[in-house]
Amino acid sequence: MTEHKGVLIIGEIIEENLAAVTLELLGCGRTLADKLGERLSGLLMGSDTRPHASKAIAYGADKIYIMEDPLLEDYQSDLYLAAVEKMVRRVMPKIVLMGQTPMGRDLAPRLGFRMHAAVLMDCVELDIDTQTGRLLQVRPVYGGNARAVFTSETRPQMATVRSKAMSPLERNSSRKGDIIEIKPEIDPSAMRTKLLEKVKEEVAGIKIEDAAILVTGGRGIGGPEGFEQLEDLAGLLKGAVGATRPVVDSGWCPTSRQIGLTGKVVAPDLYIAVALSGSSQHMAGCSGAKHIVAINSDPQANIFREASFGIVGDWKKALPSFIEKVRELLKE
Amino acid sequence: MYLNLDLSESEKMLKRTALDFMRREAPNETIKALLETEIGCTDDLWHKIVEMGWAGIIIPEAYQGEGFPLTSAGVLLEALGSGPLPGPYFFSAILGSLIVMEAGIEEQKQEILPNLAEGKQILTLALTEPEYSWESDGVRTKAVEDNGDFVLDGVKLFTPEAKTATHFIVAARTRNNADPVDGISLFLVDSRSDGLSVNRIPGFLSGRSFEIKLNNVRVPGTALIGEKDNGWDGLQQAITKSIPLLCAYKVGGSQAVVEIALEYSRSRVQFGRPIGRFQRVQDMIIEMVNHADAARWTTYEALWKLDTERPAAESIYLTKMISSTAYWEVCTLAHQVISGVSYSEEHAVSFHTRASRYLFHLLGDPAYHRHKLGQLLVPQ
Amino acid sequence: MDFRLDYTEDQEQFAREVRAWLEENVPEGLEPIKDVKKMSMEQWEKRREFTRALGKKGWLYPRYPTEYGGGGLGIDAHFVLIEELAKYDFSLPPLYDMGILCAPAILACGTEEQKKHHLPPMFRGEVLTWQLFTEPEAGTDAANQQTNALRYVKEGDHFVVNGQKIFVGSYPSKPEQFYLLTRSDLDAPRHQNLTSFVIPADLPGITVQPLDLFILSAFPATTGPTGANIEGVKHTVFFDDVKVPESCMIGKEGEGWTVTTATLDVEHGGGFGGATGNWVLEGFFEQCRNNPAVLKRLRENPQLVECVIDIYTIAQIQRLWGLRNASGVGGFYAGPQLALFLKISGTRIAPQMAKVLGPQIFADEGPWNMENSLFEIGQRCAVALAPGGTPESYKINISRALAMGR
Amino acid sequence: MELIVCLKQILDPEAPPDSYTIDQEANRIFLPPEIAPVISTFDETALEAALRLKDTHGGRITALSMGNKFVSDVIKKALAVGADELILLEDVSFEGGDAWSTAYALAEAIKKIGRYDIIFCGRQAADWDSGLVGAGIAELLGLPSVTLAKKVDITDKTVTVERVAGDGFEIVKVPIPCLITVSNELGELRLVRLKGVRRAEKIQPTVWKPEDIGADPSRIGSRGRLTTLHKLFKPVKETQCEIIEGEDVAEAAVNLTLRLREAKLL
Repeated sequence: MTEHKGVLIIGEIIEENLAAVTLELLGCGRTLADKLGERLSGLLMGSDTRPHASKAIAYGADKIYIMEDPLLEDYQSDLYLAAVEKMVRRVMPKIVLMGQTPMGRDLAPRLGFRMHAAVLMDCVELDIDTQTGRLLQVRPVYGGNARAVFTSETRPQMATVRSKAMSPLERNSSRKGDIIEIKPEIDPSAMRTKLLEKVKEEVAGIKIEDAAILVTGGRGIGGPEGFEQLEDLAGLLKGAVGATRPVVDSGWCPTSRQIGLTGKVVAPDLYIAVALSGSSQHMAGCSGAKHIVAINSDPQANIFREASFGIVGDWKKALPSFIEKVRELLKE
Repeated sequence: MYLNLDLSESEKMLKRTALDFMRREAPNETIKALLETEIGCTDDLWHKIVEMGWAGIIIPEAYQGEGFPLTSAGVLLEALGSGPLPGPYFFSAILGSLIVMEAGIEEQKQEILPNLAEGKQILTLALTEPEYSWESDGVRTKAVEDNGDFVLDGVKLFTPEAKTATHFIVAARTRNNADPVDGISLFLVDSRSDGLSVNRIPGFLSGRSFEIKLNNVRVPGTALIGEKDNGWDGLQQAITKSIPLLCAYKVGGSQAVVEIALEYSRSRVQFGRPIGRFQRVQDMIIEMVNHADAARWTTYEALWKLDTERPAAESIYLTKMISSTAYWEVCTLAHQVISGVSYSEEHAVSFHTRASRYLFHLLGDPAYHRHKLGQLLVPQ
Repeated sequence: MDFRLDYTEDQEQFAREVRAWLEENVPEGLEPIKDVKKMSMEQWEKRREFTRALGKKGWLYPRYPTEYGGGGLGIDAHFVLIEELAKYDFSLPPLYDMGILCAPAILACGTEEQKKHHLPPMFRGEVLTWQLFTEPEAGTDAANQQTNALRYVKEGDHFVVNGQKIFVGSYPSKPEQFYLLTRSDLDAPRHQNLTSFVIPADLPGITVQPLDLFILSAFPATTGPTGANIEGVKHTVFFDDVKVPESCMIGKEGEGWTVTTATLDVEHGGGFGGATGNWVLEGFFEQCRNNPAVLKRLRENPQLVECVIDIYTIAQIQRLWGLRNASGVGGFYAGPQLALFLKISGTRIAPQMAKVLGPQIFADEGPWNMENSLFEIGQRCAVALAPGGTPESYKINISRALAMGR
Repeated sequence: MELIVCLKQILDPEAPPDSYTIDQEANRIFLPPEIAPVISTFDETALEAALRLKDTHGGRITALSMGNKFVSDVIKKALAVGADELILLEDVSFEGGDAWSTAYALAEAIKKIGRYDIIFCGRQAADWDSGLVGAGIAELLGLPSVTLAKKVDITDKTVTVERVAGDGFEIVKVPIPCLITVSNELGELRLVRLKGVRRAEKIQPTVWKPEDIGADPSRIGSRGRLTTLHKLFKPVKETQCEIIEGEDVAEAAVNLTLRLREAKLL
């Protein structure tokens, strides 16, 4: 059996451009490939993928395979599974990486079982074990209360990676790499599920996954009215407003704002946590933030163990003067 | 060993779902809002309680109830007490059902009990009068027969949850003679009847207790529950059986307050250390724990005796005495441990303090039951 | 839920076996004695003989592993043994044998070899153990082993121990071994400078002297026969350059506190004392129901009825918590909670009982004493609060178990 | 309608972080005994999805769970809320497996059950948070699948699913028989009513051993693993939180703003 070699990234094109997590995968893939002394390649599917392929090369890929077919424009389990399986059997990579995205959550498990190859989901760290050359895959478990280090017994070693857990390379347009078009030979009859419609939930302002600054409120806010102040602060800082699960369950905020194990994962530069205790389920969604600032009346709240800065006190007294001072500073 | 004081599988399932219900349907914010009303329970919340099957928990299946033993009802009441969930639940689903079951005749059971199980009727007992007494000689309200009907006149005081109840069970005197027990009848009076005036007794700690004035209130003959002139025994049977369930509610309340104090002893830092490290604070919390545990186990034994048809009077007087005192003292001590913030209306301890005072005298205060216990221990 | 204490079929069967065995094996002339002060040396020797017989049968420490000579029995059998032995005023383990404290420490922290060496003789009743914890300076704060504390210095393969322990043991006769807590260097941080030993009682350099305390003998709190600790004369023990072989050390050097806490939880665990009721209190209610003089007083003075109700309330709570602990549903704090409650209630019940029954209760002999000095014994418990740990030490354990401030 | 719902009994994820302890040698995580286990919250949501279909279209629900040391009143909640049957795969040889051993065992059990229109799973187990077993069963049984469902309807032979995706949702059609994994957005599992408590008392679970489902011993439990767990540890938080003080809370907030500006975060 020929030997598995190289690292293969399954890329995603969202709203006509390369998904942020795909760039992050390329960054991480590049490091792993270099440690193995092997090549980094990527796969892009859909229509009009060529411009994205060259961008992927600028972000570190040695080679990009593209599969063009209108049927691949939107993600469909069976067709994507068939296409990716064909590519993986052809390229025989040592490592396959995907984003922990709605596509990744659906495709990676099927691929793993289809190829009887282990997949580790939602990894936050990847490294090569220098003695064995095997991929060390670190992922959070028990709602973030613990972390586990795994290796796979099978080849290829597959993983989905949590967005914002890795960092992309600097864009380098002078990088060289080849783009290879592959005929997808789609068999439409394989398609057992049919996408009828895609419904967008209008979200005012910046999406919480993309915001550099987030202002998140917890149960302590006490009601929907309290969130108006958070909106003011977020507006000032050109950020977005997030919520914990109890807040969403009580109907004070839409589900699209929910951050945590069962909500979205964010890793902003600044995360302002207001009147939330910082349960491990919530931290599973925001522990990637570069800096956390906590405002809570309970000095023992878990959030203070995660924050770099904090005030102990009632948020109703703290927020108004905080907003005023921020407005003042931004004027300068 | 027969001895096994663990909950059964079903009781554990019932406890867990009741606590889930409290988290979902009656968190602190909801309880705070309910305490500000005269009704203590919204229609929506009452329908959810009925949907759970709880309104008919002890009503036999023959009357569309769920037919659970009193101990299971105790597990439920304990969970509701952890809120504490205000409103008519205990007074209608427990005391009301028991009065109909103990005093009512078969037709009345077939008519009223299904209504209670389906939540269509909500009852409350109007027994005590201005000269506050739980004894038969305290019943002065009169009921005069008038060609097939009865006309009621008198004043009932400290009737709980009268605004939410659809019907009052009124104890009235249909005959005067030497033995005060003889001549008392029970009437099911529609709360919208003419001649009734219902006013809430004002006061932060009065809870939702009411004065009911009956002025020439005419009710049909069929409103008479059970036999004329000897409704007192059935009423006492019902009260005795419902007391440990009221105590279970107080046990749930006491335990909730203990847990709030314990949590506070860990998070509140003074003099550089969590206050739970100071022995004076520890002593108070130990006393709270002892109160709650004394109330819990006297209540469970009383319920067990009732469910296994063992003589239970001694246990019932004991647990009412201990539980009413426990709930009162646990709240008082909690205010000492927490002080300041616990006095705000939003703080859960204040919900329990109000409930512990509002329910203190209900079905007999500790001194009343202490006296009855004394009569058992030292035969006169 | 089931509050019944009556025997199941299996327990009934085991009880028959125990009663039959007792008929043959209780030494001739052994009398049930409720008042430990009236224990003659001859009665004491008969009880020692009876202890060895029980030990051989594995019934002295019924729930400990058979591998080391324990009975390997469950709580059901243990309960039957307690009930049947109570008819001879005999408790398990007997005669303030602190094996009940030393054994769990050895099981938890001893080496396999130490377990095989120490446990079988203890479980067979051949060896009685005294616990040497309290020192003139270290009372409730058992970790605060100060100045004339028992100190040891390591010399080669053995230790040399000096210092004094007080309030030790109970019976006039000396035990075969001591279980002691000693301190290494004086200034190491608290809890890290202690080491535990189990040593033969007759090592050269050890002297034991009785302490004459006015409570010559105290009655087990209000727990009646099910209380494990019948008190007697207390002692003080002096150590002068006593050579202790390294093999006597339980656990590693400096780990004395972990070994001790394994013990304190048992001693302060309170077990399920009081679960089976309490014959001092039953005697009291008997008097209230049937003694005409007492009845007359109760009818004339309602205040005395209040005393009866107070005693009744305390007795019920004590009984119910005992059942709760026996049924294992009480949580970690339940043991020390009950132990504390038993102690404190003694002080509350004593004056109430005195008001109702009158001064005869203090007479322990002659025509005046009531129900062969039953109540005189009851009064002693109110005074002897310290044995088995002061109330304050129990509060510390309860607070720790409930994680107050943690 | 023949519905199967896969459930897993796990340590309570809502337990306070400090109550978790990890045994480094055995790579196992523990909670104190008095904290009872729970059914994984996502599996409860899958059960709710099945119950809603049964409410509207009628049919039978079989709850299926693999595990050990089942706590009866925890796992029998499935019966109490309306499942018609509860099948437990309980045997020491099932222990120590990963998603591959679990998916294989559940797939073999489903084959033995025989009749199914829709198999429901949670989007992931709330303890190991992988979300592999649902897709695994679908692959092993050759079934189409839709993941992250937040609404499920059926019209004659096809199922219409609203699936969580990016900032909105997709409407997907899939024929039966199929497998659907359900996300928390679908809503909380209904509460157990008293009638349900009675029902759970009456129905006893069926327990199957590996041989009952003809499972190949080399593919279940630890022998069936494709992944190796090397290390389990609590993430250590190095951050030292700098508490900003002030005369009162308002002033502390102002000082905080200045401190953030100084740290170039504002």
